[in-house]
Amino acid sequence: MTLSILYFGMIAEATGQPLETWTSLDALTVGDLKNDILKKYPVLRDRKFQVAVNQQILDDAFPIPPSAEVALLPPFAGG
Amino acid sequence: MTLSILYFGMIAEATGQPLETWTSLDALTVGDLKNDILKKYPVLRDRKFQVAVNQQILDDAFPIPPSAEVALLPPFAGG
Amino acid sequence: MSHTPKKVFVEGPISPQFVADSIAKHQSKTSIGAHNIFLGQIRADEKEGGQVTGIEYTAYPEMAESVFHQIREAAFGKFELTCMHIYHSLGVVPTGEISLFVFVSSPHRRATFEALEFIVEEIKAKVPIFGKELIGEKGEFAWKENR
Amino acid sequence: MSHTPKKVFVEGPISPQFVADSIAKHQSKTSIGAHNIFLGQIRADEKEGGQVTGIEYTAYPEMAESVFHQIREAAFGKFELTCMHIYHSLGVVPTGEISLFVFVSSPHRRATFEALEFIVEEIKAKVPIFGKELIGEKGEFAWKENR
Repeated sequence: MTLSILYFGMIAEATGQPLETWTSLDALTVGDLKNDILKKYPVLRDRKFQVAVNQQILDDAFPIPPSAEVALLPPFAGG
Repeated sequence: MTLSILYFGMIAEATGQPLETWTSLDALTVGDLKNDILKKYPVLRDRKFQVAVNQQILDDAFPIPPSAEVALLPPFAGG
Repeated sequence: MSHTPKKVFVEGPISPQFVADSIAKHQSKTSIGAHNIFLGQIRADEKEGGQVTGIEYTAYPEMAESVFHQIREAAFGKFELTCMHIYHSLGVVPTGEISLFVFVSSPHRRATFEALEFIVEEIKAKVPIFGKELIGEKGEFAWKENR
Repeated sequence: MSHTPKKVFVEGPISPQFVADSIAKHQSKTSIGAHNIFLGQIRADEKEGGQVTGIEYTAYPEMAESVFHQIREAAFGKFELTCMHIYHSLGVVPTGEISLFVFVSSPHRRATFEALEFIVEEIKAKVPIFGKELIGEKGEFAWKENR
């Protein structure tokens, strides 16, 4: 499966890019993908973030559909 | 004792004047004065009002000091 | 804590431009993080005899200013406020125009929500202001009463 | 009840004049009796490294617009509102300037108090907007987090 991954705010600062394409041979849950991303970017281990899949915030157990848009969202600061 | 009596809003409309001087040989409580005013202006019997003495809303038992400014206040409508 | 009594009453409606100017004056106060503004606007309610075209406000001005001052002091005592302003119209305010403007500012939003509601409810309940609703085109009217 | 999604984001600060123009546009809606306005203003907080000079806002815009729309629909469902407007800045907003403008109107004041607080809290908690506090004169910064 091929996913688009978006990084925002302090997460984008840590990854050094706002967007990447992510390819995986296996089906992934949100938790699986988080583990894989943390392997690639160990600096994210001590950053707080939530994961949105197709603009919905979901928890680790959720299976990610093919071609999903996934976003790593640091704490919100609107207002 | 000689009092100044102020009428406002629908009360002034009923009395036909915004202000009068009120003389009484006896000391008066707020309740006494209300009775005397209602005798002079029976039309006020079916109007709601509160009584302020020197700008403080007081109940019937309160004795009115000499030379007080007394106000008959219809329901408030600020805002 | 004591604050100088401020002038509350203005003659006729309060303009949106007046509100904007008040906001702009607070932009130099950089400890403020939240403003909260209440505006009372005159409704064209349907009454027997026609539609409300405006409200004519009168007051017992000395007592009203004193009660406004007590409300200000109480609000500054209860809530962490940087600034508080209250303006109320006297005379005729036509429908669609603004008769009450309450403006509170604080470092944090919570205090502004609590303070604004407190102040507006206190004004409605305690300040000797009287309102004559002007109805239709034939000079009819009805006396307004807050609930 | 469904309302067309509206544009929320504006580039840079929100001016007091913009607020005034919004108020003025509601004076022809004569069923309105109460307006309630929340404004978020940037504070010059003291941080290690100096004073905050502004906040640079970014967002996940598609998701943010969708969450703003959900908040609008929820507020219209819960409260008796005539109108509701939300504006939020993107880009740099200097200290003392306004980054959030929420405006609700109703026939009656109660609905405006409850709705305004609900909307502001929902925005702070649920909308993917990110803020970089710009500190001092040497290009330092810190990421802001709502509480």
